[in-house]
Amino acid sequence: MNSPASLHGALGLSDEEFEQIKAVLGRDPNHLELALFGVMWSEHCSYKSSRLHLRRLPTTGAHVLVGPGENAGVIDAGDGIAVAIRIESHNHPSAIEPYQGAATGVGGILRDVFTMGARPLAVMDPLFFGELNDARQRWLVEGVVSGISGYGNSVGVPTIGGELTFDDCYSANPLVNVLCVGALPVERLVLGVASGVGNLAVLLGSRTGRDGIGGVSVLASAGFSGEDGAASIDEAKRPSVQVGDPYEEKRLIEACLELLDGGYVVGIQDLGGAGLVCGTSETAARGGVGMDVDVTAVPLRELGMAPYEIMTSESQERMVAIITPENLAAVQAICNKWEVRASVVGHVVAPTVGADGVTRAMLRIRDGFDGEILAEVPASALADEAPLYDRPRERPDWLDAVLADDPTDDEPIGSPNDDLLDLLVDPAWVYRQYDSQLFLNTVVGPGRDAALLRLAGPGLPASTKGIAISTDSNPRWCALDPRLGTALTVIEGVANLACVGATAKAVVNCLNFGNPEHPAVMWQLSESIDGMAEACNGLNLPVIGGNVSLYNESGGNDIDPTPVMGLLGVIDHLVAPPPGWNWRDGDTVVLVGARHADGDVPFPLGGSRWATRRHRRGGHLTGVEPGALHATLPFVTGEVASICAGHDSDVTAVHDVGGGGLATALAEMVAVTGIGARVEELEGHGELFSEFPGRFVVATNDPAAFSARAADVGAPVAVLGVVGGERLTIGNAVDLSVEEIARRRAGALVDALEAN
Amino acid sequence: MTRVGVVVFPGSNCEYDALAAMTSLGADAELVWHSVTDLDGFDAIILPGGFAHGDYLRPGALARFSPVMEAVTRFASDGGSVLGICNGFQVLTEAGLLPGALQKNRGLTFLCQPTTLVVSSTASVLTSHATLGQELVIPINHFSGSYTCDDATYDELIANDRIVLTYKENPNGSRGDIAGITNARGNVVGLMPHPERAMSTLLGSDDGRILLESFVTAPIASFVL
Amino acid sequence: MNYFVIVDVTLRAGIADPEGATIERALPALGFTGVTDVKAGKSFRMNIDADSETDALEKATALAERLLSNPVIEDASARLGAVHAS
Amino acid sequence: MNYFVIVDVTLRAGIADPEGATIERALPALGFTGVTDVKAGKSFRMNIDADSETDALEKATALAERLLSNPVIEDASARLGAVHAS
Ligand SMILES: Nc1ncnc2c1ncn2[C@@H]1O[C@H](COP(=O)(O)OP(=O)(O)O)[C@@H](O)[C@H]1O
Ligand SMILES: [Mg+2]
Repeated sequence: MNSPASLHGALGLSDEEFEQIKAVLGRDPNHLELALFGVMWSEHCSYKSSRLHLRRLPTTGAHVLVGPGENAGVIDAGDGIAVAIRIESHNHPSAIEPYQGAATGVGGILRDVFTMGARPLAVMDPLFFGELNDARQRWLVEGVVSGISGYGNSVGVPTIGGELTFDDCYSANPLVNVLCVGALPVERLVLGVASGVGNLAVLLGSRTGRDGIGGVSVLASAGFSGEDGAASIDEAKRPSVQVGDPYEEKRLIEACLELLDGGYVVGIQDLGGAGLVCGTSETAARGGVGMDVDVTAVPLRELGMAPYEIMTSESQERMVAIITPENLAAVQAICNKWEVRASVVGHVVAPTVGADGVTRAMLRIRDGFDGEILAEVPASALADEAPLYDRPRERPDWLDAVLADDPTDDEPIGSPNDDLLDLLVDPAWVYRQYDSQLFLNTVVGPGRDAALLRLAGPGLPASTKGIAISTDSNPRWCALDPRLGTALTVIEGVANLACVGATAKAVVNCLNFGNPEHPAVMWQLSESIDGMAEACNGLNLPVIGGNVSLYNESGGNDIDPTPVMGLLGVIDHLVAPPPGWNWRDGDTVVLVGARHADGDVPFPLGGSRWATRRHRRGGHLTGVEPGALHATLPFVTGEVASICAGHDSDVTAVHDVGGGGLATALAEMVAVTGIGARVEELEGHGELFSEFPGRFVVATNDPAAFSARAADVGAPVAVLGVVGGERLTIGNAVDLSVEEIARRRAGALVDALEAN
Repeated sequence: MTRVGVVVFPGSNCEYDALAAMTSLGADAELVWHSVTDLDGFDAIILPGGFAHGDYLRPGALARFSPVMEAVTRFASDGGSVLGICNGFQVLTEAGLLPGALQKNRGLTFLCQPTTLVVSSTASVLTSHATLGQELVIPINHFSGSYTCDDATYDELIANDRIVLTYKENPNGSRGDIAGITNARGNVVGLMPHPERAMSTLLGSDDGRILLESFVTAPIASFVL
Repeated sequence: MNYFVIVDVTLRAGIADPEGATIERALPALGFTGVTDVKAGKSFRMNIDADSETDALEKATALAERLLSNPVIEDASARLGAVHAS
Repeated sequence: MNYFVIVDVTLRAGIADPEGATIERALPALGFTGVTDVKAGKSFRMNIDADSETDALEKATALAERLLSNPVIEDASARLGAVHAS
């Protein structure tokens, strides 16, 4: 275990890890080397607790061009266009400085995507906060949302959707995840690889300051300042918050894309967590070559920075490009045009033969290219050979009691009218702050089931294809059953894509969990990964990337398991908008998909928003009957895709049943159209509010024809009622005016934020 | 064919959208880097939306010193058509080509949403094809879109029919619900909403077409007040 | 010589200040009473290489008026700050 | 009594200041030379009803730290301004 009394302990390395480092080097590491291992072998960079489990995910498919392990996953979308996608968390920085934490999260995910040669086309932002009944939560929400808005809008990438969850388990540990998709001509795909001895590593972008070096700043106060040339101990106490500069990032994007267009770059890599040591060791390790890095060549923002600070700084808006020496002048010219700083900081060198006779590709940190060698470490030891942990896992013993405390049989309290009004929240206050339209691609923006974009952009081959993206999570489900909860979340994502006519092609995920040293958390993580694998195998979906965020805890309490699924879908011919929720007077409302959940309980309420609002957090989760699912999903997708291709249809509206259940889906359609509906009696509050996925509310003006088409493919259809009038009535249970539904939904978030 | 130059400052981000809108209207449009000092051969110039120079200091404050702005000023005084959309409008006010200033929105948040605009003057290169009182659904996308000016300027704008577009429901606290104004000659127009984002029903609205069609044809029809 | 100069930029009287107004409205709920007329402004700190204090202030004033403020809505003024440590 | 108080908010040393850096980069092209270390900050002016100058400054400091700045990245300080015309 860590012994914080030791320097390696203070750097987050265990005694065993320290021994392993000595074995790798065949000697004791010096302080700089120890710092490099400290950041590269951190949980954040090395995935040492999760990597073993992530191997169980399916990652291949004929259309997968790049799977997990690179900066972003990439699929071939057809028409010569590749789509890159990645999701990441910026949870802990956002808890300290919500604006900058969220802003730098956006900046980081954009770099992961344009590193692949893709122009970033859209961002999504799944967000999780505590309940809005205290001022700190409101400060966090306003800060995070304005940070995403401030950075994303300015850098010029539309934010087209996300998620917004309020639950007390996040009050001390908010979650800020960001997803980015980009596109590129297939032939321009570049990877973060350094190859070619004699090539140069050029650092592009911002000067380096002491941003985000909190972890290694112990070196300054550890009494070694003399040796490393660090400044006084006071320096260690200076704030390490990273500040984003979207203007620098915008110029960096344009410069990098121009460099890639011109073919001037052999490999390119963003500098995110762990900064320069990560960027140089990863590119060198992937290329099987060594790299000499001159710390004195790195442009600095502050005086007196020590080599360990320069190498591990997380200053934002920086990239490393590997280029041939002949191209240096051309690279400088493009960077000058975009006012982007470009400095040669590294030389690609041949692997060297060590004293033991073994040939290794070494990362050498030097004081001047011909100067003293300050650190010398095998690049792959840093990048790929971090220890792997199979941490103890144990199903928590409290779970049975929680499962047994099932709200499904709870007597309804009061009127379902009030329950329904309570569940309606319009997140428009959030997404109105985001530019969601830039690039003229946004066919369906934030606020609906999935975002839908034309697959077009500067430099892309012409195409009428579209892509759809949805981010989904359900920590309430996953707290009860992380395996089934995660599987259902994947299904919910696919259903969201179906609503806009897109067929799911790939998944990325961000696994936000508690402390992996708690066996219950490791069990949740492992179960969740298995659930994702099962669902993805069942739906034939590759997982092409993701991110794991652990230690989301406070005061010993772990957050509920929060795996966020990012679903990427493709639609082949997009010339007309999908029907959306726009039902019309006189339409017939039908439910498509299994009417009942799969099992003894037809309408489970465990983990539902209805139950959670009543502080009932127990109960069983039930799955969906696979047969109905496999007929329903492609059927709905096809119906909508046909409309998007410009064909006439009797279908006027499609909305999947998600959080808040069937009653909420109906009320949302009422709210956005201003048109009511008369729906038949449902089976009690269970059918009103149960949330199991894979079901759709569809409005059609020719129910006979629609039902016939559904029957042809075996998709279940049940007629629920008719559209029209100024009220939403559901049997004798719900009777609300259109006006009240719209007002309560529009006001829910704004009122909570403005409450003092 | 009308030759349209779309000026790109570092930090601009709607330049490709403006280019696409112009091209879809049959114009011969190209990007013009902000260091260019000569706009000969262009019939019309667009300053597009975005965050020129990061909007640092104030939106438009640094962009107005870009070399191209002297050329834009000459181009405008020679009667050339100039359109500033969103950030472009902010640049035009900072550069003194249009009066007033654009302050932060009343609600102190960025706003991206559809708005209904009312055409309140047709005496400009942007609105000559529209009809007075016509309502157009066009999105806004800005943080600093609240138009401000002193009373004398406001009276002058009213008296000379220089308010070209107003919001039906004021989203940002803009004085007199102003969404767009023109100079005295009608050849320089700035507006906060984005007509280039309203060119196709696939994307929600094509009400921007009538405005940009006016703008593209105005130079050929040699618009004179 | 190097002079440390601060330029203050404030909104001109009569120009709406939604930021100041919003802060003022939020104060009572946080327990701050008796605070009125809140106005939000900006400041810029810089080192100016100049021959004298007067020269430094003149340079800063020119900068303030030409660049750092928008005279349509803002007032700007320059002052010398406490000596800068460098 | 009413006191006119100014709260200055500046970025803490070591925190990146992209706005200041961008302004600084733009200056030579505008003919301003010899200007370095430009830092952008905020200021808030207000009237505070208090028993004494000390009391007014204390209130302003509390306000500055709780509402007007984020101590993780910003420093805030309060000072008395020239008497306000009211
Ligand atoms: N939950 C996950 N599922 C699949 N792949 C993952 C997951 N988490 C991380 N990965 C993959 O591991 C690689 C390393 O991730 P990370 O260290 O976050 O990248 P970076 O160095 O760019 O920050 C990425 O390619 C990512 O796609
Ligand atoms: Mg990366």
